[in-house]
Amino acid sequence: MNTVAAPRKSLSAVGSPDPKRQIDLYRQMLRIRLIEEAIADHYAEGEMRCPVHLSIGQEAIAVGACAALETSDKVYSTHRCHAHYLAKGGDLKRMMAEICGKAAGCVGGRGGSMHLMDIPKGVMASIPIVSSSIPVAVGSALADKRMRNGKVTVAFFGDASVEEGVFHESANFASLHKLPVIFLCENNLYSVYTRIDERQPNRPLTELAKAHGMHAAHGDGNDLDECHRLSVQAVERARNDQGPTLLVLDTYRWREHCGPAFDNHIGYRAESEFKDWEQRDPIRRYRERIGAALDATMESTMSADIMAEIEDARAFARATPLPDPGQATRHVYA
Amino acid sequence: MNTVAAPRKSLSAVGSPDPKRQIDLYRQMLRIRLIEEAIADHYAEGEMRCPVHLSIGQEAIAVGACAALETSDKVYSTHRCHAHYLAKGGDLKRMMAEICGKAAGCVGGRGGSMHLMDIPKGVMASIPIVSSSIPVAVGSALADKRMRNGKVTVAFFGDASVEEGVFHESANFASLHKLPVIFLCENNLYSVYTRIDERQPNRPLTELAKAHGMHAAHGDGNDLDECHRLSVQAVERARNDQGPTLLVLDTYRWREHCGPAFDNHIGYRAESEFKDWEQRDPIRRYRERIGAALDATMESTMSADIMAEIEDARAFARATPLPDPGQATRHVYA
Amino acid sequence: MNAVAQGHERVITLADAIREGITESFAKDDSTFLFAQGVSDPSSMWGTLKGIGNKFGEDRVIEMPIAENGAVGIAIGAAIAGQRPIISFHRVEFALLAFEQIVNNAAKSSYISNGQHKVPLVIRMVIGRGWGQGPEHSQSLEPLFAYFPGLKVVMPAFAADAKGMLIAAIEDDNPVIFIEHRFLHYSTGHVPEGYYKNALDGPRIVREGKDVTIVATSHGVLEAMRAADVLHKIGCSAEVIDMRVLRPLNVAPIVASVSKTGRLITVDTGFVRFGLGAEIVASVMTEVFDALKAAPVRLGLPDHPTPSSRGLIPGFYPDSQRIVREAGKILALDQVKVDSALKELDIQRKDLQIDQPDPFFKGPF
Amino acid sequence: MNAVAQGHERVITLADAIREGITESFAKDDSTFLFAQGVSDPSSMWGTLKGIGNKFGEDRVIEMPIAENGAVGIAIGAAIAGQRPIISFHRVEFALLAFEQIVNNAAKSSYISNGQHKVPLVIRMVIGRGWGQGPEHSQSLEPLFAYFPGLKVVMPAFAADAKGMLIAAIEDDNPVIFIEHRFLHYSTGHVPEGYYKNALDGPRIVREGKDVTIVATSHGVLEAMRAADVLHKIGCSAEVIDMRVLRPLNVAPIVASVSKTGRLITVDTGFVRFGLGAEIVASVMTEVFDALKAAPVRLGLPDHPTPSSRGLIPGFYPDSQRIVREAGKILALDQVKVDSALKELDIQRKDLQIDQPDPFFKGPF
Ligand SMILES: Cc1ncc(C[n+]2csc(CCOP(=O)(O)OP(=O)(O)O)c2C)c(N)n1
Ligand SMILES: Cc1ncc(C[n+]2csc(CCOP(=O)(O)OP(=O)(O)O)c2C)c(N)n1
Ligand SMILES: [Mg+2]
Ligand SMILES: [Mg+2]
Repeated sequence: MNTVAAPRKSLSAVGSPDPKRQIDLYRQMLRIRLIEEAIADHYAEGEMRCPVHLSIGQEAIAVGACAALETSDKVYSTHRCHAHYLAKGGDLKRMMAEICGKAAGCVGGRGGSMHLMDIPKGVMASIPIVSSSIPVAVGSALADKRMRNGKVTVAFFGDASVEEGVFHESANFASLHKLPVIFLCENNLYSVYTRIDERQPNRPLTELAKAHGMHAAHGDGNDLDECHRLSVQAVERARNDQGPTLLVLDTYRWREHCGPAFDNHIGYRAESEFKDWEQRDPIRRYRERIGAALDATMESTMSADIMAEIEDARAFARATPLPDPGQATRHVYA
Repeated sequence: MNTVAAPRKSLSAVGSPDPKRQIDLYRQMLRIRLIEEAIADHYAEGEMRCPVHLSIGQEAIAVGACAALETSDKVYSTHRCHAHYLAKGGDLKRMMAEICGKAAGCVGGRGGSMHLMDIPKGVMASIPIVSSSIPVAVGSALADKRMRNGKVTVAFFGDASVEEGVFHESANFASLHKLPVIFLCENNLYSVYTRIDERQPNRPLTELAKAHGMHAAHGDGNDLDECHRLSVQAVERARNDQGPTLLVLDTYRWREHCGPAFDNHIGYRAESEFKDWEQRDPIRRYRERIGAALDATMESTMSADIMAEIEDARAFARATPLPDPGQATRHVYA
Repeated sequence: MNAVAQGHERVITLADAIREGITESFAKDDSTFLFAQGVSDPSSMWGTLKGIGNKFGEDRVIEMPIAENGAVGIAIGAAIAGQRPIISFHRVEFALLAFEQIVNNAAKSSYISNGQHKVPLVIRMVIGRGWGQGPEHSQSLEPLFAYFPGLKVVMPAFAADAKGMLIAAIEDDNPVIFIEHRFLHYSTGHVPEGYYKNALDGPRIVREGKDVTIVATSHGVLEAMRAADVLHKIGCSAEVIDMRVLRPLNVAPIVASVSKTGRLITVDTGFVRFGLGAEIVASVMTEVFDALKAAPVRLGLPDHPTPSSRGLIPGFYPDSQRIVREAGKILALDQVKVDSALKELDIQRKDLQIDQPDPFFKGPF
Repeated sequence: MNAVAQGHERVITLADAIREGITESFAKDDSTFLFAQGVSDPSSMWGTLKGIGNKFGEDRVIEMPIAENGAVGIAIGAAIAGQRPIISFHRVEFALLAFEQIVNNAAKSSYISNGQHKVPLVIRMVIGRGWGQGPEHSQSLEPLFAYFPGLKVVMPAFAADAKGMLIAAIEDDNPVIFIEHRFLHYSTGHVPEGYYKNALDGPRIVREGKDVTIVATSHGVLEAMRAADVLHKIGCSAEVIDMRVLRPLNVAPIVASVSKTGRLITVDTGFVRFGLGAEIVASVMTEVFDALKAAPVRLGLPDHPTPSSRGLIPGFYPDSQRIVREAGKILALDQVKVDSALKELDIQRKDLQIDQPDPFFKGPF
C-alpha cells in the first residue's frame, strides 16, 4: 500500500531547529515541568485523589517526539502519561480536572491521572497495565495503513514494558506488516524501585529490535534535539512505508515512581546517581543551548504566563463540580 | 551457585560417535519412524480417538538432543511430543495405551496423544497450548539450579512458539539467571498450514536470542550428528553455569499437521517442497553415513525386532481396558 | 453436509451459516476484516472461513501470528480506529492468553473514555467437546466472559440464529464474544439467504410448554429439544428457552416462564459451579420468590477437567437423557413412562459414540 | 500501626500478619521462596514482604520481571520440581496476563498427570478499592478463579486467619489463589505468634444469630460485622458467615444457617452478576428448597467498571448501611429503628471519606 506523503513541518526541523522553534520547544518542556511540580506541590491537599506518576526529568522525550508528529498523528501512553498528553497538545484544564476526579475531566473523572486522553489532539489513550497499550497502538497503525491515511502512531512505554511478551508479539506483527508505528522506549533505568539489571540481562535494548528484523535507534533522552531528530527519522520511515522503528531513549525519573515526593533516601537508588542525572537536566541543558536568543525578560514573561495558565487550570479543577453518581452507569456500552 | 559437574557419557559423544553408538542412534530414529507410521496406518480403525501430531521427518532432532542428556535430565514438549517422549526413553506400551484412551496409558487416558509424560525417564510433561510448556521448563531449571543438582532441562518447541510473548518472557528470565535450560526450536517452516514467512519477518531465528543476550546456534535438523553435536555443546554450557542456549534446527514435517495423512495435494505447500525434504530424510542419510558397519542381516533383525515391539505394544493397547468412568473424579487435587 | 438450496427451505450446516454471515457482512461493509490463525488455510476453521479470502481479496483476511494477546490488542486498536475486525479462535483456551486485553481494553474502553471510544470487535471462540481433545482443548468458559460488563457474550444454538446473530455482532459497536460449540458446526437447519440480523437481545422460547422450564445454551439447547420431544410423548410439556445472550443478561423471559411452569432446569455447557445456571436460579429466586413449586435443578459439568478418554466421559456431559431423568424427578412422572422416553432417546442415537457429533465424524481434530 | 506485643493479646495489622505467615513458613521450609515484582523494594508490597530478603538471604527472594505469564509458568515449573514458590501480584489485574498458566498448568497438572505431578504454589493477589485507582487497578475477580476445579481460592477477612491460612496455603500441595482486599491490609486484630495453620476448609460462622444469615467474603465480612452490631441493638440477630474458601466450595454451613434463619443476604466484593452470591443462592435453593422465608438478597457491585472519581462511587460498594437497609426490608423491621442503626453507622464512620480505609490513608497508591 502507498501512504499519503505530503511534506510535513516536522521534517523541516531535522538537525537543530531555528531559534524561534527552539524557544517554543523549550517552552513546552518548561511548561510540563512546572505543571508536574504544581501537581507535586499541591498533592498533599487531598484534592487529587488518584495515583500520579510524574515525568519530571523526562520531558525532552515527550516534547522531542511529539514535535515530530502532526496533530492528526496518534500517541498511546501508559501510567506515566502527563508529559505525552501535554506535549501532544492535550487540554490542561481537562487534565487537572481529571486528576481531581471532576466531571469536566478529559474522561469525566472515570480514569484519573493514569487514563488521560484527548482524541482531537491524537492522544488516543493512556493505559496503566504495563505494555497493554502497545498492541492497541499497533492496531491503530494497522487501521491507518488499511485506510491509507498516512497517519503515524507512537507507542510510548518504559524500560519494563519490553519484558512483557506482548511487546514482542506487537513488534513481530508490526515488522512483518511494515506498519506506521514507532515503539518509543523511555529507559529511565527503573521499574518502580527495581533497577533494570535485576530484571533484564545485560545487552543494549536496541538488540530487542533484531529479534523482529526491526529498525532501531538509540539516543540521549535528555537531549531534546537528539530526541527530536531520531523521532523525525522514525516518523519519516513510518510515513514512507519503511516500517516501524524501536527508539530507545535514556533518561531518568527524578521523583518517586508514584506520588509527589523525592525518594532517594529510601535506599533503592543512590543520591549520587540522582545528582548525576540532575546535572543532565534536559531543560537546563536546552536553555543553555538556546543562549541569548531567549533574553531575561522574554524568559520571565514565559514562566509567568505558564504559571498563570497553571493557576487558572487549578482554579478551574477546584471549582468545577464532581460528577453526579448517577453518571457512573453510563457508557458501559457504546 | 555451583552445579555438580560429573563427567557425562554424552560429552564423550562429541564429533562423530563410534559405530556402535551410531547404530544405536540410527535404531532410535528408525524405531520412532516405524512407530509413527504404525499409528498412521491404523488410525482409521477408530481405536485412537484423539488428535495425533506425528513427527515423521523430524526424528533426528529428538534423538540427537536426547542422546546428549542423562536420564535424570528433563524435557518438556508440545502437542507434537511422540518423538521426544520416545527418544528420552518413554515407555512405548503406555504411550500406545494413552493414545487409545486406556487406563494403562501414561496418564491414565486423561490426556491422549498431546499430553505424553514419563517422569522416571525425565519426560516431565507435554502441553498442547503453544509455548505454554516453555516457562514451565524454565521453572524446572530454576528449581534445579536452586537445588544444585546439575540437571539440565530441554524445552522442545516449534517455529510458531517463538511468536508467543511467553517465549520471550521465559528467555529473558533464563538468560538473566543463567539457568540450565535449552530452548530447542524445531523449525519445520509451518504452523498448521501457515508458512513462517506469513507469520514472522524475514530474519534468522537465531536473532531472537540477541534480544535476550542469549547464546544461540543453528543447524541442519535432518542431520543427526549435527543435532547431537550442537545439543552436547548446549548441554555443556548449561551444566557449567554458562546459561541457556537457543538451538534452532531446520527440519520438515512430512504428514499433515494433525492426523495420519499426507496433505501435499490440498494446496498450502508444494509437492516439490515435500520431495526436496524427502531427499533429506534424516534416517536414510544417517543410514548411508553408517555404511557397512551395519550389515543387511543386522539391519533386518533390527527392523524385525522393532516391528515386533510395536505389534506387542499395539496388542497391549488394544487389550488393556478403558478406565472406569468413576476414575474421572480422581486427582483433581493432590 | 452442504446446502441443499430450496429457497427459504434450504438446509445448511451451522458452519456454513457462519461463513454466510461473514460473507454477507464483508460484502456490505468493507471496514470489516478477518484476523485469525490459518485464516486462508485449507481447513479454514472447520469451513467457516472457506473461500472468503479469494472472494474479497487477501487484504480482507489477515493472518494472525501465534500471539493471541497481541492479536486481540491489535484488533482492539484497529476497532478503535474505525475498522471492524473479526477474530476467530479455534479453541476458547487460546483466548485465555488474551484475557487481559479482552476484559480491560475491549470491555472497558467505551466506559473509561466516557463514551469517546467504541470497540466494534467480534471475537469468535470455539468451546465444547469432541474426539478426545482432552482437558485443554475442549473447555466451556463462557461465565468468565459473561462476568464483565462492557462485553456482549452470545451463544447461538441454531444455524439461522448463528448467521443472523453473527451479522448483528459485526454491526454492533461493542466487543462481542461469539461462542460456538464444536459439535454445533455439524448441526443443520433452515437458513435464509442474504443479509439479515437477529438481535442480540436475549433469550427466546424455542418450544412452548407448561410443566417445566428448561433453560439451556448452545449445544445444550439441542439436548433440551430432544428431551422435550420425548417428554411430550409421555405427556409432559416442557418449555425450552434458548439463552442466546449471557451478557447483557435479560432474565425477564425466564422469570415469566418459571412463573407459569413453577419448575426450572438449567443446562450449562460448562461447570455447574459458578456457571450460568447459578445466575439464572439466583435471579429467578430474587425476582419471583414463590414461583417455584420444586427445587430448581442445575445441570452441567462436574467439578473436574475434561478427560480425553471416551472411557472417562460417560455421565460427564449433561445430555437429553439426564434432562429427561431430572424432569421425571421434579415432576414425579411415572417411572415406566420415563424409561420409555429414555429408551426412545437410545434408539434415536443409534450406535453414535459419545465422542461423535455425527456418524461421519472420525477426527482427528 | 505496628504490633503492640502483649503475648496472645497482641494486635497487628493484616499486612503484618501476612508478613509473619511468610516469615514463619520460610523458617520452617527452605524450599519456599518469594517471587514478585519489587520483591525487595522499600515499599515491599505494602509491608507484607518487609525485611524477608535480609532475614533469609537474597536467594530466597527472586525478583520477577514485568512478565506475569512467564513468571507464573516459571513458578509452576519450579513447584512441579519440588520447590514452594510464593508469587505476589500487587493487583489482581496483573494476574490476568497469566490466566492461561493459572487455569491450565497450575489447576490441571495434578489431574492431567493422573496424580503424578503436584503444584505447591501460592499466588497472592490484591483486589478491591482505594484512592481513585480506577477501572483497571481495583477489580474483584475471584469468581474467575473459583470457576476452576484444581485451584484452591481463599479470601481471608481477619488478620489471624490471614496468617494461619497463608501458612496452610504454603504447606498445601495444590495451587492456592490467596486473595487480599487492599483495604484489609490496614485492618488490625489479635494474631498469635509463631507457626500455626488455619485449615482451608470453608466457611466459618463469625457471629451467631437467628434472624438472618449474612454470607460475605474478605472486606465484606467487616461490613457485615458492623451491620450485625447495629442490627443487634435494634433487636435483630444476624448470623455472619465468613466464606474464607470459594474453591473447593463447602456450602453445608450456609445451608444449615439458612435452615435456621430462613433469610439470606450475600455480599460480594465483586459484581453481583455471576458472582459468589449467585452460586450461594443457587446451592441453598437446590439443597434446602423451602428453607427461605423471604427472597434472598444479593449485594455486590453494579454492572459497570469502577470509576476513579470519589464523585462516582457513592452507592457503588455494598457497605454496612446497605446491609442494614436490606435486612430491614426482608425482616420488615421498624423503619425508625433501622434509621437509628444507620445513624449509628454514620457516627462510627465519622468524617472518613469513601476512598479511605483509614483516616491516615492519603494515597498515592
Ligand atoms: C502488567 C502490569 N504489571 C505490573 C504493573 C505494576 N506497575 C505499574 S508501573 C510499573 C513500572 C513500569 O516500569 P517502566 O515500564 O519502566 O515505566 P516507568 O514507570 O519507569 O515510567 C509497574 C511494574 C502494571 N501496572 N501492569
Ligand atoms: C496458544 C495456542 N494457539 C494456537 C494453538 C493451535 N495450534 C496447535 S499446534 C499449532 C502449530 C504450532 O506450530 P509450531 O509451533 O511450529 O509446531 P509444529 O506443529 O510445526 O510442530 C497451533 C497454532 C494452540 N494449540 N495454542
Ligand atoms: Mg522505567
Ligand atoms: Mg512448525
